[in-house]
Amino acid sequence: MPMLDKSCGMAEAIARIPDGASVMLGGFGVPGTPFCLIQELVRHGARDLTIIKNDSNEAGMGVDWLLQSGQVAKLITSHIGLNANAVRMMNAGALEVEFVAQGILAERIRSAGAGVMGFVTDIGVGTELAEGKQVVTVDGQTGVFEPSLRADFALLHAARADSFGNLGFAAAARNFSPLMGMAARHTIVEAEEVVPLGAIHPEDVHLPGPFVDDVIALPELPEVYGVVER
Amino acid sequence: MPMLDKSCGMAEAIARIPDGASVMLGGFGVPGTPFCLIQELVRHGARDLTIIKNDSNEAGMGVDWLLQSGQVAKLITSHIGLNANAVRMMNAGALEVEFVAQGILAERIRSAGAGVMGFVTDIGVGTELAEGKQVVTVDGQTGVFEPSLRADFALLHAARADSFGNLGFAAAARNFSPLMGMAARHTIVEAEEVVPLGAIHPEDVHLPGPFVDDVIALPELPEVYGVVER
Amino acid sequence: MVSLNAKERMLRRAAADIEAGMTVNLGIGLPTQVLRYVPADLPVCLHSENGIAGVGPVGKPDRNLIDAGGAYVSPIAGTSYFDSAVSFAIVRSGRLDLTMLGAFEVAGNGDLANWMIPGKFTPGAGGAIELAQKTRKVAVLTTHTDKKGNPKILEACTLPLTARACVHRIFTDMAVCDVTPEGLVLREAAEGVSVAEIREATGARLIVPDAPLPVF
Amino acid sequence: MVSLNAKERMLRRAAADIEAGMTVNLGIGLPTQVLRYVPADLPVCLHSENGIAGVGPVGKPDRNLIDAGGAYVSPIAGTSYFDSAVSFAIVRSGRLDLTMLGAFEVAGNGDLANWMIPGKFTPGAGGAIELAQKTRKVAVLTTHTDKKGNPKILEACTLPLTARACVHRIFTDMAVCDVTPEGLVLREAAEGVSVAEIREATGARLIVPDAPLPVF
Repeated sequence: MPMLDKSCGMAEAIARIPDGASVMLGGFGVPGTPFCLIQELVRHGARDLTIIKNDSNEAGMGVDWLLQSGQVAKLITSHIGLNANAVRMMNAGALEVEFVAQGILAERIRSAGAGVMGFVTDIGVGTELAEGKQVVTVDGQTGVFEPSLRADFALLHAARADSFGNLGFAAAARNFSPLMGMAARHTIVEAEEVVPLGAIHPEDVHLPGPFVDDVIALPELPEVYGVVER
Repeated sequence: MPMLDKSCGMAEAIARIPDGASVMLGGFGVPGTPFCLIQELVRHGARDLTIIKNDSNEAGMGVDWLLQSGQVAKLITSHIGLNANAVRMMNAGALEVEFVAQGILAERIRSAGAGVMGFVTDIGVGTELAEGKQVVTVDGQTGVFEPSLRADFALLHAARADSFGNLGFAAAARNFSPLMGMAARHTIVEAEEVVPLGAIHPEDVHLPGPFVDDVIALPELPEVYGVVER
Repeated sequence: MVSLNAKERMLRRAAADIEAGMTVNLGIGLPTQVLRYVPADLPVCLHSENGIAGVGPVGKPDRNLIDAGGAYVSPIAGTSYFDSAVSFAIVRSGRLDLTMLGAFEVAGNGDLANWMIPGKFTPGAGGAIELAQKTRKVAVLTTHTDKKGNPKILEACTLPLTARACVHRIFTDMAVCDVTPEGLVLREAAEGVSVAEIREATGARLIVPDAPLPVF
Repeated sequence: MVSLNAKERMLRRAAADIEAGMTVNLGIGLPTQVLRYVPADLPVCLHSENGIAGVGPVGKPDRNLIDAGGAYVSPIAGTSYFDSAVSFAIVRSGRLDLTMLGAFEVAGNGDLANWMIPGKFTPGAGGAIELAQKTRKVAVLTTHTDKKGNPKILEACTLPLTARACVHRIFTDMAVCDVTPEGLVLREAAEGVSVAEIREATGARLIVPDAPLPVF
């Protein structure tokens, strides 16, 4: 029984994203950020997007390209401190930012991927972070309900992929990527290397193929993926 | 900076388990069942245990040894259909069995490992499976609260471990093991092979060392781990 | 008693619903046997609850590689293994296109009972509940009647439900029926079986189209 | 202005609290610098929020291997990588023995404010909230006063809290203080700093034991 071939062209894959879509972007800092897919999304031009990403990269790279092109209506993130442009836009009212504690963001995304409605946690209880959240009391303990965070699309960067969409991530580039791949209705992956089916050992797959829809081989890595010189 | 050496003798590790403890056992059928640790637990003799395991193995092996020795007060599981002894004990009132749908069992265990209070799902809503569960309504949708399932101990079987407790599981022997290793207050691992630190590639670790407390090298695999002839 | 011929016809007909590119979970028993009638070159990803996507054929036993039913299966090119939480994430998040399950009883409205007979058979539901409730298309594969000749397709289930209104299609040795908003619709009849015989063997109200029925 | 000498003393004193076998998360800034004073042969597992256990020293840059602060780190023998959900599972399930964090303000009851200055600095909290709320032992590492000489240890925080009553110990250039059920207790004084000077620089009620204070 063979496996479906999910190889796809980059423009074709990104063209699926309509105005108003919610889009998850993998990455924590540079590692795992799908720069080429983001660049194509800028070219494609879909507007009014809700972007979900751990951080807003640094000014002039990654998600900042989408901010500068005015395609982002709302950003759901854990922090934007390294991107002065994002801070400026937020303060000017040009960008709605929803801040979520980092681990809660990860867990809300995973929770969507797990197909449950959300989870209950005591994180933030007793501080203003819990304000406005639905309170759930369990055996006398107070928690808040954190709803699952779904998205229409996830754009991921993988170190290696096979044509069925089994993925492997390098080192700390894994971060939010497998969670987002599970949580999105449609998952698009750019891979540094597309290897033959079976070349990734079944025990070493970081995100199984059933969660992945489109696999795009990157011809070469632009400089933005490299080490940041400070 | 070196890593802590968690190597331990089997008797010493299992002796930590007191009467009345809750104990998670990895495994789905034979693969992943920590037969040697279970055997040692029978020798150790702790009683009044709450055992949490996907299934009750088959009669005459694994968790059934604990049932037959009368050490189990309660079994939390998804099904016991392959173990006539477990069914008989349950029907005779000699064993309390709490049935949990398989994926809900897995998710309740993972939820404990994730350090949250529980999750909300629509699984079982509208059937008697939801009876007695706390109802949570989210945006007009009805769900039930599924509490995290913690345990005092997890006993796991790994294909390979390093002395810090980084684990790798073989094929379908992974199943509940990494989840239980995260959910237990104390995690004891029997490994077919204890490899040098660094021999498991950091990207291929299935359960990271911080979740593991004791690592025991199995001298050789008894026959019970082998292929079941039917 | 179902003739070997009728059973094979049912399995072959069910297999025809497995389409290229699907991710599929096949329950223990009859559903697993459907595989024999799926073309060898059809790209399909078989899922098993214990943590496998891309289940290969039953093969040389590997002690670490069973499917959820306990059969020794093999990997294929593109197989992946994962933990049980990820396995049911695939199920609950709607990644399974199709599941085929057995049934004790199935109702005309799609209610399914396949895990418990109070006082007789209470082994626990395993993964059936989530498969039934969350798979995009749930097909039941069953003999049309039980061993005593009583209908297994009922107006309402009498046994505890696995999930409500979850079944989309029923394959039996006599017929193919669909659960629709209008009710249970007879779609196809097995070769040599009349509509009257199907009605007789069915415990639920059955809508029979005016047009001639395809035969399988 | 804190003298280099006082800062080094503070870092060295904080490092002495890192014990063999601990899993530790060190915040960006001062806390990370504590590492320089940890004995090279002490078995410690450094955790980083972005998915690393066993963070090795800053080394030859690998584009895929940064810590949560963006520094290019290296693997060591026994390092593991995982996704962000597992990373915070380590945090929330109580596997971190110790975290050292910076502070804008810390209160005598252990309340911590270290992520937001309304109207001035609102970049989002990152992982600080969960680290502060769930680590078994939370230590704050901070200068005793701000650049204008105002106390950072207060009776009550004025800024939005990261977490309530989460801090166990405070290391500063002047003192080591513990949050106890009885209140904030002065444990140690930096060399050459008097109790009167510490009281003067502290905005919270401070319990000073009768016995002579150890000096660090």
